[in-house]
Amino acid sequence: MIPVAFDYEKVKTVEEAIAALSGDDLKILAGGHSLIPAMKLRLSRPGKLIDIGGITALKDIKEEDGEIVIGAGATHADIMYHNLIRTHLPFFTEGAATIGDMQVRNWGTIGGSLAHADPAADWPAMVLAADATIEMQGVKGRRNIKATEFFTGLFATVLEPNELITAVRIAIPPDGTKSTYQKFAQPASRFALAACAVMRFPDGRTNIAFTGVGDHAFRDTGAEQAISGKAIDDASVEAAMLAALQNVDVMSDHYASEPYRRHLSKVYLKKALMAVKS
Amino acid sequence: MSTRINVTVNGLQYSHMVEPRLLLVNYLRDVLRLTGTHVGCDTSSCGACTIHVNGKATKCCTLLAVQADGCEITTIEGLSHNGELHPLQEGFNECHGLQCGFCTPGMIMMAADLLQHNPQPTEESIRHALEGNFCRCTGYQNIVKSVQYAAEKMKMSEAVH
Amino acid sequence: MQLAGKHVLHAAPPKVWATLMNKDTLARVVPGISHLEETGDHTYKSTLDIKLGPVNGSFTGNLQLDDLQEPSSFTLKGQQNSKIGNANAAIKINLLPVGTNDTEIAFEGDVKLSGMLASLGQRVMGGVSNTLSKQFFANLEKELNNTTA
Amino acid sequence: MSTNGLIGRSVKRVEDKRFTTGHGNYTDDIILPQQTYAVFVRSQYAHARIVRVDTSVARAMPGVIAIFTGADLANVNGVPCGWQVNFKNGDTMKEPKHPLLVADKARHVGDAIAIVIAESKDQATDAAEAVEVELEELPCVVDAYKAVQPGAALVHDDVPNNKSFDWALGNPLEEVKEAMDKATHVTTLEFVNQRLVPNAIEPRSYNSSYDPVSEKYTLYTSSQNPHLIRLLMCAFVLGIPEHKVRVVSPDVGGGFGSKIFHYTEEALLTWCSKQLNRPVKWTSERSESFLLDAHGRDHVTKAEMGFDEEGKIVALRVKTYANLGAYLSTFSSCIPTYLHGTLLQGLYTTPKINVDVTAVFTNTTPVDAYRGAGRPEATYLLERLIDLAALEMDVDPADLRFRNFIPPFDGVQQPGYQTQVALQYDSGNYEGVLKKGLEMVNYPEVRRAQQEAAHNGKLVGIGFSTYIEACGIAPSAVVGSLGCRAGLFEVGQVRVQPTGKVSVYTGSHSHGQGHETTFAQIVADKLGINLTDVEVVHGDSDSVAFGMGTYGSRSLAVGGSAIMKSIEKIIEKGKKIAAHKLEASADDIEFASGKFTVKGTDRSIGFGEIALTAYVPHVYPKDLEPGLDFSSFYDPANFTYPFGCHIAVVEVDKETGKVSLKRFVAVDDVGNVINPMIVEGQIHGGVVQGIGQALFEGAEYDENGQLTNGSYMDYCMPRADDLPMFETASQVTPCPHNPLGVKGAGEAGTIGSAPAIVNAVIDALWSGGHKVKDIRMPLTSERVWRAMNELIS
Repeated sequence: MIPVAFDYEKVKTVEEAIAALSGDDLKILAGGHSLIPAMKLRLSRPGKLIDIGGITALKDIKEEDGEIVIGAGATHADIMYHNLIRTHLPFFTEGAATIGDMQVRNWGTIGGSLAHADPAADWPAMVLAADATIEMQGVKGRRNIKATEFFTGLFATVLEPNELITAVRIAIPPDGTKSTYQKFAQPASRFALAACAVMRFPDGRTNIAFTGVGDHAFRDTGAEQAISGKAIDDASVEAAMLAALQNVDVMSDHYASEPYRRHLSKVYLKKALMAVKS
Repeated sequence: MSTRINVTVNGLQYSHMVEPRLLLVNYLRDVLRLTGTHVGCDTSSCGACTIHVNGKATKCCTLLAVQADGCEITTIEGLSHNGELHPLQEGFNECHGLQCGFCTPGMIMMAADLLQHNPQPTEESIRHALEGNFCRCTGYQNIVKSVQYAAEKMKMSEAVH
Repeated sequence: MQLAGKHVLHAAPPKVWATLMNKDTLARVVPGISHLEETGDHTYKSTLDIKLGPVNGSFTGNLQLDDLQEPSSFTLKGQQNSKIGNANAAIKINLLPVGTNDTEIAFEGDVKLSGMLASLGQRVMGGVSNTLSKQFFANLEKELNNTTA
Repeated sequence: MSTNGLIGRSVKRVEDKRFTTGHGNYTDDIILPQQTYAVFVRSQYAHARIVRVDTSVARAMPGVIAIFTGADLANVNGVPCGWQVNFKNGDTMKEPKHPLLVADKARHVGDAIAIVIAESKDQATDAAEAVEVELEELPCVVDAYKAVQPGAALVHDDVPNNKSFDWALGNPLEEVKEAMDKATHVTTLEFVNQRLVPNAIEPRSYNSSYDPVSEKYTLYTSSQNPHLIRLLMCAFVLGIPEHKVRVVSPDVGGGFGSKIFHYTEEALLTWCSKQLNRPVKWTSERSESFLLDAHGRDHVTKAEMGFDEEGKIVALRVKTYANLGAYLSTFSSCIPTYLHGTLLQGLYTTPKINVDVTAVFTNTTPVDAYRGAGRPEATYLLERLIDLAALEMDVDPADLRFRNFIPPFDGVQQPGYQTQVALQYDSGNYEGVLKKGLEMVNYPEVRRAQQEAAHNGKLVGIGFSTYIEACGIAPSAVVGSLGCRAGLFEVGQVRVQPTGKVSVYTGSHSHGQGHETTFAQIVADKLGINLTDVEVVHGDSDSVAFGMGTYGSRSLAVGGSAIMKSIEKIIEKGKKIAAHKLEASADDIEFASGKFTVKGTDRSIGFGEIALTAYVPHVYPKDLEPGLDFSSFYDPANFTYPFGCHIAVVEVDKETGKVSLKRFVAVDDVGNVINPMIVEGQIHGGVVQGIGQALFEGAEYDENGQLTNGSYMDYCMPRADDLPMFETASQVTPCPHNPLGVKGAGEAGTIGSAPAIVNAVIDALWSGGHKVKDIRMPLTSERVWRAMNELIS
């Protein structure tokens, strides 16, 4: 498998990257673990790659002004092994371990995953449930956008062609916050067939996000309203399951038809809610 | 448009002009003629091409050679030192952890990465760590045992030193 | 791959019909069209550039509007070839008046995929068709609004 | 005969070091001087007329050396089928040409339209993309049953109804019907034994070169049987003299049947290498492997099993539609017939059996032997039926088997067992393996736990499979009478070097089975020498006299026996040399522990000295030739018949339908065991391929003949974390008719395991009140969920 020939530029800073991002036939190469397979199969044929893998500034994971800041270039493994994450966002640790396999986790980056916006990728659900902010930088400067506004469709985000994600910012959850990522994996690819991320705050506010279900990951406000502020018990979980997936076009493939995927999603919502029950 | 890369592979330094589209696995196999690293699929699934790049297990069919510029690479050929087999290489022989041998280099390189992070893995964590490596011959049972053997052996040699 | 769906547009069927039967508006409505050339009655040579995430494919082939029952139904047929696989579609489109000034468009049909698209694209093809049909209706809506204005 | 105890020991494999250190030598590792690289242009459609192939742009691209299309090969034969099966009415099977490149129409997705050869693989890939192909898509057929219905599209214009042949075996249908009518219970099952993709992890690879001076070809091929490839390619396809062709199968990364066959690319690359006078190499991409490596299984079957009031089977009737794909692959015709119909006796005393098979062309990848080949289909059918019958009749499934087992027989004191479907079993103790399996699994405890689980709203199930297979694929006379176009013997040469070191040349290629160890164990044991003094050579037609390859668990039973024959000749000659040196009669010489001794004396001479004498015959009998080197052809008297009992315990998640395999117990009787470690490894691997069929794998075609799960992103391969540790044990009932008493272990695991898993899932569902007869394999969570919910509501 050999990609179509292309030009290549390795950049060392975000500024260099933005400067290089002119012209429309180019792609940003981060970890490359979504892009390179597509290029090998010649499904993707960019004329030029801008390799941002060498921008060390993007790899940081740190605490800053009450927020956890995960550099876009942090790999799934970096996040999985990071103590700050384990302490404040344990479901990121748990969820990162379900992405691809160890070799993929060593290269794939959170920024790459979010920008790629695969409908069954894991990070989108987690960052949605964490109510994260996506930080982007482009020729027009820096902008922040809520994760809830970021995903717009199948492989589609608000990211402009000449922009790159620089970080994911998450307000440090108050003590007593519980979170989980529950995933039913497609047995071959191990992408989510249906997965549910939940973050429940001590005051009972509950963020619920799904991936693998529709053509992009989403927060399920119906389910959130049904359970937020209520004790998690059989009745409230039942109500959340009933309220979930309203107005969602549920995907279908040969591992899960639409009705089965809808059912699975609700089962995984239940599992997730039971996991954050105090 | 070729680009120059400088890499260290199994302790030796190399410098080559390569096309950006050259995959790292093809650089290792066809340019350096290190053919112990194999290609078993085209979707980054099977793990036969697993090597270490800067100490981390990597599917080098999903990396461009240019991305590895400046990196330190270890392949299966570089795992043993001074003619002494790595405990995993010994373990795979002791526990019949291989049959056709095609997946074996990738399997061993992945297991080596695991043992660096987790010197005393449980059966479950070994199986989880090897989820990205396919073996069609062994049914994995003896591979798991081979990794356990190596972990045990490494622990004992730690104790001696 | 089976396709089916419905969408209500704020325009009466004759106006929707006219928009779809016009070469220039059709070119703006069908997602990804970069080139459309009339080769016969409601028969076109087309180039479509489809970009979805990592996948970008340039499709060339024919588009055809067939079985015309003005203003209530027609069949959109297309044979589109690309280096990553071919797509062959036949989609029956029904225009049903709703109220006095609305139209419900219902479509139903089959898209046959071959090559890489068929063997590797299954996981996302449902989403792709969904996305493309959404785009189609969004474009159509925009087009209808423009002509109103 | 002499023994030093090596036989029966878990000797560590001698081949491992090269593989664990990265020094294996697979075909794709080889780059020859002046190497060129080939890439194919393939059909995207399952069925299409080739309107136009324009190579002009591609030819002008950098590095391109040549492009050939079907038109260039109009006078070259296609690849042959090695096994002729006749219609019930005696007509010869329909065997359309399988061309190296198609010129008129493509008959499955992936059919090769052109080959592009360039200086580098990059250049060949770029140029292949630039070849313009215009295809006119034609209606296609995918399903075997639909393909024989009137009005179905024809894969080959000259094959009516797409029928390659029809075939029947067993008792006359009237007799079976009569017996079935008298049955007090009949269990009927209509099911699909789904199509599998073999997926050896090494993709197929070939590298062919031609030397214009010697006029000799060399083909490196990732094949299970280099000699057979040479024979078929020379005699049937290219018409080149066999002695001018060397075929080498170096290290081969797994086969599982898929590398037995003579593929078009082997012959085409060989042909191209002469056109270009340069070596040509092609390695399959995985996405090509999915479309091109012969698939396995794909039967649509209806079967009925009748029982009397005591639960004894009175009749079995089977009707199968076997999908052969678009062309006849090398052994495709014998798989659904002689390797399937003949196994329908199973372990049971069923008095009346009739099997009817219709073999059908479709616009899909050719189907041929995949691990087990026909026998998994037969076993699946029988073992599903008997477990289902037990549920339906409310009888314990183990008990129902005990009522029907053929009683034990050793094939020596008691004769072999003559089945209703042509075979004579060699030796067996069928109740023994089930008894042992029940003990290991602790059957009463599992049933108790099942009830407790059901009480708590959980679904636990236990499933059985007691299987038999026919392997050690040989007797030339038998296979010849059944239509095999080749002999199925094996060759083993034992060459004692002057220093007493031994080289063994075998026609049984090793690609994971560990022959380099097992065969060396036999030789070292029998000659009383060290294992390190024996080297096993295989896989090179210039080194090894001849061979029929490795498949059908035949290597040890047939290849090992050929080596045994040569060892006997070595010892016999050694005795004559020893007799001369010790001044005794050869009849008085005994050979034991590496020494030739005059009976009843302490006068002896070592093996090494005899070897040296044979090559330095200064003092030597006049009537004896120098040298100590014998070659033998071994053609056994019968197949061998391993058998066993596999038991699965599963838990089914009620909410999602997900099946978890909790335990897997395998008791296998493969006859005598040379290396228990290797046998156990074969069982493990085999079992997982069966589990793969039951739970994970299956080629999915859409109605247009597109393989919709043609990559590892969609075709689910079993992984390390999908599986539990297996509990294995062995029973030994030696084979009475070969010198080693061995039966073969390569396929047993695959043949036995799949029905045990499916039976366990069905059992689990019944325990929850879901009286489901069948769930189509693979048992994906959705299928199980649907089975539970559609029947419950």
